[in-house]
Amino acid sequence: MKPSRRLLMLMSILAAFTLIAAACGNDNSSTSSSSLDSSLGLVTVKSGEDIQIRSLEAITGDVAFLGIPNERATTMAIADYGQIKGHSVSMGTGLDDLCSADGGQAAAQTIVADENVVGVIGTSCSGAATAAAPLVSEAGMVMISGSNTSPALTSDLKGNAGANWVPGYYRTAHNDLFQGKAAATFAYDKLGVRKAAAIHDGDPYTEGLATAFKDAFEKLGGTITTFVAVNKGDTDMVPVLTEVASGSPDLIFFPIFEPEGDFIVQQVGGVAGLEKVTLMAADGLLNDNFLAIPETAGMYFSGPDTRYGDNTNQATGKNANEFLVAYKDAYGEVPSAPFWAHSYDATTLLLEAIKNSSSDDNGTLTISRAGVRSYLYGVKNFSGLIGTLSCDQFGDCGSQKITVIQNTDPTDIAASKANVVFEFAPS
Amino acid sequence: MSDTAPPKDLFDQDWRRIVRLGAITGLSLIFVALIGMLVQLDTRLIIRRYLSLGYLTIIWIPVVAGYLVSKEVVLEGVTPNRKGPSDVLAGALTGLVGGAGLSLLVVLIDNFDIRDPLINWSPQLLDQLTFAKGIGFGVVIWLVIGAGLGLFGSLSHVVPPLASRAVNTALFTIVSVSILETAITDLLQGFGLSFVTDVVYAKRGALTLTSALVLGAVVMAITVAASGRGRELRVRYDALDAPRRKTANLGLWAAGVMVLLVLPLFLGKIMNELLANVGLFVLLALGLNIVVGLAGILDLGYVAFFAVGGYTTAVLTSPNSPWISPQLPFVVVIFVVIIAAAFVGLAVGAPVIRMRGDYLAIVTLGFGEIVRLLFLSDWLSPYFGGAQGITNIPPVDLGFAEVKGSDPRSVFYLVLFFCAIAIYVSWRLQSSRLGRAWMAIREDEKVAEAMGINTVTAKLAAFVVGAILASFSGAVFAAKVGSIFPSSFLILVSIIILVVVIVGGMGNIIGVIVGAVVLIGVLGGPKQPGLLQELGTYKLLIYGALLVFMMLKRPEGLIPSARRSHELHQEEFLQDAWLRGEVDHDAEAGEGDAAT
Amino acid sequence: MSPVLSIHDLTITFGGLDALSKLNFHVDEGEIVGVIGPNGAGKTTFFNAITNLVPPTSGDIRFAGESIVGLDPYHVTELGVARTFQNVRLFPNMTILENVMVAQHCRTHQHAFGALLQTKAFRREEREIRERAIEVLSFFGTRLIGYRLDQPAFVLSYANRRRLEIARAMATQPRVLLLDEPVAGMNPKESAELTALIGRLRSEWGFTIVMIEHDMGVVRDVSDRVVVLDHGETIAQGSFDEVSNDPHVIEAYLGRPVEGAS
Amino acid sequence: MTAVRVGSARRVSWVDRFLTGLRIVLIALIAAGLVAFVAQQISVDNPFARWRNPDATGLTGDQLKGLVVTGIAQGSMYGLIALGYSMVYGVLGFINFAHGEVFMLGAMSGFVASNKLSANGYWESNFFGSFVIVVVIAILVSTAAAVIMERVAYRPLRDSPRLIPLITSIGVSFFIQNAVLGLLGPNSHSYPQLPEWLAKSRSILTFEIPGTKVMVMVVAALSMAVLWWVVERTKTGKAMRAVAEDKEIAALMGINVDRTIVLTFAIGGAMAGIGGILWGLSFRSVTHLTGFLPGIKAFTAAVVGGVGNLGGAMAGGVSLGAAESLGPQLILEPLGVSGVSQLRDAVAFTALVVVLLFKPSGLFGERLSEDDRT
Repeated sequence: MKPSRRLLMLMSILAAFTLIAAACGNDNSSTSSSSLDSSLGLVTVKSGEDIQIRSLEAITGDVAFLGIPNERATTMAIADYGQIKGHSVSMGTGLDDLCSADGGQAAAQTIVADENVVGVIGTSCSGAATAAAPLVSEAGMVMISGSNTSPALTSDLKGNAGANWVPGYYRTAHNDLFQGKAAATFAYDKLGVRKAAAIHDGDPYTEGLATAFKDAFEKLGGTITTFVAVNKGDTDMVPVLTEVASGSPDLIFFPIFEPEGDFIVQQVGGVAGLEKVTLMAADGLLNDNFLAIPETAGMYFSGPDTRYGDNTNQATGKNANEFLVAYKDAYGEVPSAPFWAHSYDATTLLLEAIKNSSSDDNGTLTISRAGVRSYLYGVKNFSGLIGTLSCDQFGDCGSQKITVIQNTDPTDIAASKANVVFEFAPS
Repeated sequence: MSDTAPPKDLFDQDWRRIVRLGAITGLSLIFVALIGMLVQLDTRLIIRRYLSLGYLTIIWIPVVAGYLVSKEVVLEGVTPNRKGPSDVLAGALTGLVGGAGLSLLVVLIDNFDIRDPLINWSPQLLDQLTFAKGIGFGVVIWLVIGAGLGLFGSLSHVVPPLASRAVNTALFTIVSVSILETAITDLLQGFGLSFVTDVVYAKRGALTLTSALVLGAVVMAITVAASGRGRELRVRYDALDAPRRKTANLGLWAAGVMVLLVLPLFLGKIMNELLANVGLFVLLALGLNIVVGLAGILDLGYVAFFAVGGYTTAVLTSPNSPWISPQLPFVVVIFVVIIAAAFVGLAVGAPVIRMRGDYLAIVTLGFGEIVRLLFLSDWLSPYFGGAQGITNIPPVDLGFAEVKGSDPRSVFYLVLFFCAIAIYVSWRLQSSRLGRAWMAIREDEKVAEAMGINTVTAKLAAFVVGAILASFSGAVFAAKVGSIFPSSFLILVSIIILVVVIVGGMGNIIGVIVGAVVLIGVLGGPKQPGLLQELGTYKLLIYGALLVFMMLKRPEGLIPSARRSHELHQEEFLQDAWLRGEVDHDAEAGEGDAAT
Repeated sequence: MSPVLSIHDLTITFGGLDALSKLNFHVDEGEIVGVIGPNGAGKTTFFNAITNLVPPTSGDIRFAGESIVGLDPYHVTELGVARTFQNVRLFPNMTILENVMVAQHCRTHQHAFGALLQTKAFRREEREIRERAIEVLSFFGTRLIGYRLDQPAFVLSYANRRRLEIARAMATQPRVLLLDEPVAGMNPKESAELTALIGRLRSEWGFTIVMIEHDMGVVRDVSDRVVVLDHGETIAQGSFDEVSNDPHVIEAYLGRPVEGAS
Repeated sequence: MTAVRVGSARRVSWVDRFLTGLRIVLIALIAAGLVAFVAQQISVDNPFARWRNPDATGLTGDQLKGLVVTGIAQGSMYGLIALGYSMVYGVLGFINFAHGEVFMLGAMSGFVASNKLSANGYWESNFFGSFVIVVVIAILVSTAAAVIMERVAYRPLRDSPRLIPLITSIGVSFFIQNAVLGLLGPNSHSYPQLPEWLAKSRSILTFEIPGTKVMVMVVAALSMAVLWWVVERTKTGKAMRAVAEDKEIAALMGINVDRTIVLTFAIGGAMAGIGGILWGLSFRSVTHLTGFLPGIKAFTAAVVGGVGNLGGAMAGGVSLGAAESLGPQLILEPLGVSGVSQLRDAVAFTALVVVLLFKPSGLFGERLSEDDRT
């Protein structure tokens, strides 16, 4: 069996960083093990052993387009970060959350069975986190997701914990409520729309976002004429669009995925009463394949601010452009979803937390689980690829910056993606 | 056995057969390579540095082809040739033709780029096919490997049966031990024997060549030493008189139950989680076995009852339930679940029960989808939470213990309890008035009705019993996961349970249990990882292929039911008796009859 | 004495063709009636109509004075009419014993709960079902008894399948037994044996028997009365000798080639 | 023989009562929904319109027409697939569950072919020529798939109980679906754009119909006509009908039963291939899952129309398409159900149950051989 080239490359990167770290020779182990908070237990990493963290993403099935870049970003962040106090960090084999509660639980079980694991990066899907986070939390570990957005996992942004909030759960992705509010504000204030319709596809993510949009839009004073769902696998969208048309809205917000999104834009023009309607989608459709469809010209897309550009992650010193080059080199393609940056930042946050809540005793590293948590809850103004991260008491750490872009030209996708027409950041 | 013709001449070959089988082999190899198994499963090692699961998925094909090519259809009146070198040559040639398929693929990938539709037409595949040693090497090596594997496959005709059995058992054991790495490590760790696994698996990372060889040698030795013992045991078992056999059976059962009760204590979380998931599917499969296996009703919407059990539990126990939230204890809820499942079973069953079997299949499939869509719909989301499901389902408080998802061992015991109920129910009903009525309906519905059976009520009863067992599984599932979403109840679940029942053997309780343990345990459920979680997307492909294979080759299932093996034994007896002229001459009358 | 089974003006139409037209028929308690007729005369349809596997287009069927038209087949059996099938239809994957046990379904009452709780009543009834099944099987001598009880029905020889089918019908405890070509496919020795058994079915078990048969020897030996069907109509009836000399009957049989057992 | 029982003296069991009740409830619901819908159309303010759904808005005439057109177009494609189901069911008496995958293979091979043509610019420069090539390729692939399927999976099972081949076909379906997933990947694949002259909407009888849908309906009608001619007027067709009626007697009559059955599969496959192309051209995106739901719907359509009955299959397809596109808006919405489009599949399956409750042999009656009816 030939050794995987990928692994070889990573190993050499790792080795390079080890050398650099050794050359710098900057030992900052100021804490001693006796001063660590052991209330949730301690993890001991003996000399020569690796610090264990795990990745739990949807790497097979419909949502693999989201999970695979997340997992790869975690791998790359670990390599970029280098050693922690003389110990390498190991991610093990990437685990699969199957984008479902049952899959998330089974995988979480594998993680918590290993008492050396400090934290988990993931999950991809909020539904998986609902079942996985309690197990991880109970085991004293932490879980940081780069792409969960459900408000139930953190808070309603008004200081009330979500139904599924557990301590030890964090995320760098935005909270749906922000995106819903951003999209609604844009539609109401910028476009002057007063009547809108929302379409979701029965996925917890799209349903949650559509609901957030609906609530925010109605709060602003607008009317939601129709709130409706398509089914995954539907192709003929005329009936659902007719249902939407019967309320004669000025804008349709459909934060769904491909291929159902394709069918909607292609068929909307043929439905009586929707000839002039404004279309708006969210990050689920913000990909090159969809943007290239001619009918998407003029459409709006809300999503996380993906102008990562020169944003530099303070822990690794890498910026997003460098990351993308390295990604392309390693995997031969560009990431298929934008949450890689969130996962990268999530990983560096975890590694920083480990570094800052551990003590080194002659090569044996002791990590305080409680320390990792309190470090993460205390993160303020951490500079990451996605912008500035600060964690609140419910684990929302994202930059929460939402932008709306307009697709001006389906033949020039890069220009469209840069065409930001609205920015929304929480006050 | 003794009357065979002398072996064929070396070059007296059935060339058409060789080319045909070789071509099929080659196409299968290309297919496996192009669906990406070779590349994607390369990370899962079987023998470290020497064999990965990826390569394993292709090398077995020429072996089987080599075996098949000289396996003749036994025709009456034609004396088969003794096997000899010509058969080995046929095997090698078939393998060669098959291997040529991969050689061709190497050349094609090197010269054409059709990665556009075929996503696995990639440099990695080429690398892997040529072992990164250049195109020429790749072309030649597959001819050699193909011929070698084909030859190996055909050898089993020539070498003594015991040797061939020993080798096969050894290979099977090596692969199984490697696949079961997680399970075995976990188990041995529980017994404090981690050092054994450290040696065998070289600290978790597949068997080493040494350990594989040692294991193979040991297994071969055991096979040879124990040759004939199994049959002897079987014969001794069959020779027992009824009460003694009953005692023996009871002993076996008791031992099995003891193992199941004690084993989880020594297992870690991962294995207990796996066992709990397997248990949920055993429960579902036992329920479907009553409907499909006993009563012969093909219900493709079986998942609906699983969903009903889950949602009833969720609504009645979760504080987050959007509609009513009485937060009843599980012990009370389970009775409501029974009533709800029975009610839904009747409501779904009544309209379909008089339909033809295949119409019933498609209509129940429709019902399964309707149930899922209703739970998912925005219309009923004020009651069932729609896409957001129902979360925060509390653990099961049994008074003396708490069953919760983070403690899979407790879940396993709860599942075991329900499985025991399901087994008891299946077993008792099978040999009751109702069970006999079900079997009669399965065999011939019209005649069953003419023999005084009210088929409508009997079939409804099967529907309801199956529904209740499925709803138990749903209830435990809800409590285990702690949240419930409509996406857990796709048609796929019904189909996978059906595969489990078919592979295990319809109407055969033990078979169904074994089927569930093997399939769900190794391949995994629709959303549950099995021991081979690397299979990921290929899981369903394998389920589909397995279903077709079983239907074509072994419709009675993996484990022949006790009755069948018993009956074979009796047939032998009949034959012998007939030869000795002790039995009447019915057999003759039967043979001449075409109308049967 | 009023007939136990009587049929008035029974007509059955399949896609415009009359399988039975205005058929009248009756059987008295304790009688053995042979029904004969050329192939396609409607004999099996006639049985199917009585057991309600095929709905009559018009006419009436009365069992013990009450109309049974439109009842479900199982209900007809419950009232006391049992049958065998021309092309033996056993439950092949059930054991011989089970085949006979299952036929007592409508005479027994225990439900699922009895089986689950293993109540006394359940166990008693199971025992009775079993004993009765063995009793019925013993009627055929040693052929269906002993080690064979636990064998699946499909291993049986053809003759034994016929016997088992009769045993199964007997187990429903009928008043009227409808036998559809009971000796078809048997050799002369076997059919002679079975003919004797049919006589005993009446004398020992008290069944009234209606029998479709092609084997004239058997018909002659056991029938009190013979009914001849052709084109769905009764063309003659009476004692075997009367009927066999009836010109209509001779015409019906000679008009087309007479076929033996299927 | 399952169907009718004249029941003067028949005991009415609780199951019968339940079914009668169910029939009444279903009819009442459908009637109530329709009445409320008509009331909405007359005026949204009248009490019937507001009865269950106070936010009722009604539909404009154009919207209603749009629903009818899309329903019929969708239904024509169901019909094309249903023909294959219906023919196989008529001849062999089992549901070839994998027929939907044959359809998907047609759509998928059409995608590959059209994309290659488009990459060479031939699609744009000579649309008609490309179209013919694509159709031929799709028909070849799906016909071959159907024939191989018959040979490998179904022929050995011809004499087994009818549920056995049905279960096998479920396995075949999963196998093909996931094989395509492995070969071509999980992403949705897009057909190239249709030329403007074909895609643009046309006004026919005041109906504004998109060009693709005109094409779908025309091609479906043509295929249906050709098929009808083949089955009713040619020797092959006669052989097929004879085999459907009774295999043994057909064989005695000198008909090659095996060949006729293969031919049945081939014709069904060809129809599915045409359906696949139409699907691909009108919706433009195909995935490995494209065949699954349409396949099930098409079988539903075949049952609704009456299995074994070719006209019935087409009519069943169109009725089912119309039911699922109109049903939610015309019946559920006026009854105050929210988010009705999500329940479209539920409506389709309910339609099947309703039809079977009232006419167990489908709207236009089954044509099955004697032993299939029992």
